[in-house]
Amino acid sequence: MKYLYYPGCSLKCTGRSYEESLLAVFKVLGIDYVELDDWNCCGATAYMAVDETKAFAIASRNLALAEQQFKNENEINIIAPCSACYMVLLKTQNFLAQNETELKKIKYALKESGLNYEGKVKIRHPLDVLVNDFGINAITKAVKHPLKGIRAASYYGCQTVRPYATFDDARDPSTMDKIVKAIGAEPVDWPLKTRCCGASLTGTVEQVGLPLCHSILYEAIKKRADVIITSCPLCQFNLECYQTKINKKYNQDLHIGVIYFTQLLGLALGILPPELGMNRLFVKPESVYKSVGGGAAIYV
Amino acid sequence: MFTNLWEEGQLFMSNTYGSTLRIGFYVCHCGHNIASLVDVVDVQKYVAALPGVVVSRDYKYMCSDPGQELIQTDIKEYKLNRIVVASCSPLLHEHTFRVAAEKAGLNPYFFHMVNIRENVSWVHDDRAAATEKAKDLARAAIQRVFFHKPLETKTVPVNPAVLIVGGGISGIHAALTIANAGKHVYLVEREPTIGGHMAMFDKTFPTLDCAACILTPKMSAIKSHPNITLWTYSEVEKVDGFVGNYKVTVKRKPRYVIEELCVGCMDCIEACIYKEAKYPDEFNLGLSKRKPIYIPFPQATPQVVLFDPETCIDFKSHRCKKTCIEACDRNAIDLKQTEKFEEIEVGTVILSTGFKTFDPKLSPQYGYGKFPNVYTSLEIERLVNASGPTSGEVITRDGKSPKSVGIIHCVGSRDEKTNKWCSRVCCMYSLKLAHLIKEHTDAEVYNFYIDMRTPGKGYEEFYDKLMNEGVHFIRGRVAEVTDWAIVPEEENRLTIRVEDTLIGVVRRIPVDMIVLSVGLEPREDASEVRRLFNISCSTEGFFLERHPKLAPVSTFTDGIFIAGACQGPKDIPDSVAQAGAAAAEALSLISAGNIELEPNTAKIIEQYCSGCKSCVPLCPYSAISFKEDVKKAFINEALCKGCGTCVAACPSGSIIQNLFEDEQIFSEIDGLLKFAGIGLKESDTARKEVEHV
Amino acid sequence: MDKSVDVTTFALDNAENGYKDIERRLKYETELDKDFKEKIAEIAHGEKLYSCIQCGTCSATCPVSHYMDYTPRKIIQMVREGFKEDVLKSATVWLCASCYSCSVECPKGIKITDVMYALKREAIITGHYPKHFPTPVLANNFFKQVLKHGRSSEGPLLLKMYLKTNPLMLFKNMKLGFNLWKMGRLSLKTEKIKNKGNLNKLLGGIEKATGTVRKEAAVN
Amino acid sequence: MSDNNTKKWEPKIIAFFCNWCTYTAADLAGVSRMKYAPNVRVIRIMCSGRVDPQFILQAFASGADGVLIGGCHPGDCHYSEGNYKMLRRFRLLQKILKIMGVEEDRCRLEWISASEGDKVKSVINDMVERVKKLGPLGIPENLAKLDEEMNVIEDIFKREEVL
Repeated sequence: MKYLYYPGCSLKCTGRSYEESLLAVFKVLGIDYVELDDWNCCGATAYMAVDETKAFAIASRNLALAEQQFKNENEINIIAPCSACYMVLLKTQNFLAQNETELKKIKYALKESGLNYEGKVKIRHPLDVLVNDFGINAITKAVKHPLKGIRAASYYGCQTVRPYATFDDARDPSTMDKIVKAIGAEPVDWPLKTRCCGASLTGTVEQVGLPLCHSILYEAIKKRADVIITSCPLCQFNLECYQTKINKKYNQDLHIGVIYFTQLLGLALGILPPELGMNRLFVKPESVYKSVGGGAAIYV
Repeated sequence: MFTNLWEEGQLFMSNTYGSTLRIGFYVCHCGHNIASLVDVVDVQKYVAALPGVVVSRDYKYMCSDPGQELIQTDIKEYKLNRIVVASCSPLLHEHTFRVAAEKAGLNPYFFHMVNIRENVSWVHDDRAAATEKAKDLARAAIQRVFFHKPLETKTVPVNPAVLIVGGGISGIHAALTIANAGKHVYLVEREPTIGGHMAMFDKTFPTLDCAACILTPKMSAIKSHPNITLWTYSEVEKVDGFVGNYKVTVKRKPRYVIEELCVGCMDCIEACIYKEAKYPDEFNLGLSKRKPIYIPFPQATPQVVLFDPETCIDFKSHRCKKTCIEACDRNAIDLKQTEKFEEIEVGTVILSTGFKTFDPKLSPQYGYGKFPNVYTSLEIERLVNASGPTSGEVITRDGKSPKSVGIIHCVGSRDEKTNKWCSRVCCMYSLKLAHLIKEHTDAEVYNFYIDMRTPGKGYEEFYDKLMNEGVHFIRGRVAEVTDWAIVPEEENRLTIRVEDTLIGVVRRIPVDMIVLSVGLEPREDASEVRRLFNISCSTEGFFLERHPKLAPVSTFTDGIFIAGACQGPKDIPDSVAQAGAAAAEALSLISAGNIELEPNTAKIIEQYCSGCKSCVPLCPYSAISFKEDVKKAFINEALCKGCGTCVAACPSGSIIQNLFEDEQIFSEIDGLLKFAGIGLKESDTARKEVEHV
Repeated sequence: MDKSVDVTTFALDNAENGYKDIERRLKYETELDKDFKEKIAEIAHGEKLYSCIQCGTCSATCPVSHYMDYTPRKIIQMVREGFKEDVLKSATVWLCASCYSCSVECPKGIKITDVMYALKREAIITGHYPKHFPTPVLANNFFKQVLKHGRSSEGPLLLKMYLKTNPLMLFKNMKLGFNLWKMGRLSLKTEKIKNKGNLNKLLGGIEKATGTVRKEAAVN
Repeated sequence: MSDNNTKKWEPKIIAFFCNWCTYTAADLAGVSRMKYAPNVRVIRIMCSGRVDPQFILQAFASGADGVLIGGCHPGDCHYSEGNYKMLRRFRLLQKILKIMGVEEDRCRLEWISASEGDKVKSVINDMVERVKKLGPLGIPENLAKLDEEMNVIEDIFKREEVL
């Protein structure tokens, strides 16, 4: 099966290393994909705040583009790695399925731009694809450097599992832990897997956002995690890039690597850190590099 | 082809039994219930113009005494021979009007009822369309009654024995009421002992009298009552028959102990080769252990031990020394016992199968099953009970006395994702548990409630008492129970996160023990039990009563009554009251001695029967037999329950169902769509005039 | 004048003064907008807000409710009772991080996050939104950017937001921004889609569609 | 007189509801004051098993635009299995109706238990909506036309015989 890949704006900018690591992992595992032609922004959470119908319209353009690009397929699997994109596309699809009058309007608008939407698209998260399509056993087999002794705290953030718990539990998700176990690392049992990192508030209203990030970092370190792995570009940004600021604010010395789950997986698959975009990190996950040994160890 | 029989003019005459058709039509306002949406006067005028109609009236309340008298006077004065009443559902008042007609000397089955309330005025909002529909329905009825025939009501004797299913407080109370009235009761209980949930409770609200003290005397009264046959560890397998005459098969599961011989000395338990009890004790909800041979609790009734074949060594390997058998000097142990089936005949049945508590694992935010110190309310009932696993000492699973306890109300209740309903008893039992925990420990007790519901005698006063005892009341639904500690006081404890909605502030409250006040649910197999007894369940799965206000313990199946929490969540006083009501309903049937049955049975017109046997296998009651000598089918009227399936299937049209004859239904169909009475073509013109007035 | 718009300054004022402003709390029925709830209930599943039992699960599960001037529970009740201005001026809706916890946990199935979006839109339309509070400014700029280019570009977006709300913050975050740029994680280049005309047609179409539908409704 | 022409056509649907489940559910819908389309006329029978296919054909022949049959859910029949018997007949009838040119949506069998008042509402509304889309069935009118044609033919035959 060939997947369509919808990167979204973040994966081309602040979340570049998410894209780099994801595609590197796909390449090694032989997962076939092609990028969606001329995709546009999903609208994210901010767009919804301004104009709902337009937000759904621009999001559905991507779904329609997918149907155009894969017009001979009956079921199109489109991978949306960014949590916000994933959630917004799902939300759009749900909205259109439940709302006939709005569907008519949007279909009309799509027609104006020469597109059509029939509802053949299935929106998939890379976690879902890796664990449920590719399979945990296959991942285990592909591992070259088991990450022995590494305690990884899975952090899903909000929108991967909320409000649509499509492939995992909304309150206590476990898909990432399955990957952690498959690559020989140890999943950390901790209560903040889906606790909000503050999202855009961390950048905009610091007095609200920073405490949220702080509690997540603090708790992960308290639960003896070596690294936090995440599936959301904004979570990764908030948790990693604000560490200095948080330490200053709380007069603490929190120091923990926050990487994409695809980066951790990639290391176990034998991919070198720069190929996974890990040269872009501010906080190097030293213990992980050490555990991988070999080529990666030089990046410590 | 359907050349309707009634097109043959003769039938018309024969159907009116020698006299001209004289119909009386009555349309009810039902106060404003009907009149507000249906133009009843218009309907009355419209029907008045229909042929055959002699009297047409509208009246405020047809079901009232004056309303019924109106019909009766008209029957006498105008020599009416058909009555049609357009009012509420026939399920409500068909009987009332039939009796009224009968009193005036008319055969009650010359009456027909039109439902213009539940089927029209209550469900529509367009007055013109509703009036139009009411006219159609009335016209169909006028046309239908042409073909009504006088019928005899069958009466059958009522067997005075009563079956009661479920031996909780409701079943116990109903059984004693009926037995004390001198009638025989079969009390069937699934568990090895009667007592139900109430036997597990420590104290009862709001009086705080001990549950065992008030329940156990009733339990032993059951055991010793000469009019009660008590079958515990038994289940109803099969139910046949109908009101007054039910045939019931009861399965008696093997206890591996001969009940008549066992005296409950428990020497066998002592002698079991397991010196230590090591299997979870069901009665204590797994909070303590029992042996493979056990008695559920000290006051269990009957006082008979039983084996758990799942854990007994002898059942697994046949290699046990069988020290239990040696210990029993009455030779009561029989490991070869098998299940037995008893067949009984009863006239009425009372179902009091009770409830089950909500499984809090379905609300994972409260951490039940994840954090050992999160308990259900039922577990706490056992924990505070003097005869419970800790002899009444309130200690957490790690053996500590809690410094603070949180009681979370509405667990599983008032929630779209789990149970939508309010379980009615949780507020009160949470208050009771708060009091008992305070009594047993010196912990701070927090109650987290959405709304405090204390409607009952002495209930609000009990709430007041608790507030004065220093229990914290926080209005807010707990969002989560977490082991995430932010401040040092929260370390190694459970923290409750809740909005104190009365203050408008989110609070984090660390506690050592959490009590989940789980709601009440229908039993898992309520649906199977319902099918067994041919009754209905309401949406949420509790047994459905015939009428929520006026027939709260009756069901749609005559002779089957319901009592207690199987009908909906209720506390002990309400359960007992309902059990009394159900017993009275059963006794009233028994006391009447006979019961009237609807004469809607089917019969075969022998001369038309072609002997094809299509009908024979269709009958679920084996009421149809085939007479080989004449090659005709024959219906045993006593067995027929009047579903009409055979009638619809008969290819030669030789089966008739009383009250639902083909021509009656055909004329109703035609009447709904157009007026097409026989030999009454002038009617069409009459109708048009009225319509265009 | 309008103290409730900026939680931060509001809190600071009080801290400095050591007391809270004395405010009139009485509400007259004439001050309320009784149709407000219907407006908000128009969103998908919006009617569910009528079922709110004020249990406070939303507030308790919300990661930021303790910074809000009104907890989400209060907002729902205020919407139902027509406290239109108070709701639209509140900082609460702009502090919502769209984490969807409340929507998942609500026992009555109220889509609280979506209600918050509806309130954000209402606040922007009516002009009640706090003008110098960063989130609405960010949302508005984001909207314009996507409308214009089809994609969002984080660099220029943040730059604009800081300039419009709090230039001091821009200064404070300069170092972080520089480091990000160095690592290749931030660019000041504006991302664009290739077929801008296609997007324009779509947006034109949706304007036409909503317009025609509105007309139809008026006729009916 | 001209009223009938200007009046919008409304479908008429005949419903057969079993006494124990669907009729009770309809009562519940009433007691709960659920509002639904006024196009359905209910005939109460004891069991859906009593519904003779002739009833349905007769309803269409007399001018019904749709026929709805309501029975207990499978396994819940008050008379054990009358609803299964109905289902069997219904399947057969559907084939016949199809041959006769009566659209599938015009004849519908639904299982509605005594507690499903809301289902009565949704089924009726949905069915009215579908039948509205199909338009009038108009069998009586067609039959009348057919009758006229037959009369003409018969007349011709008669005349020829005379000749």
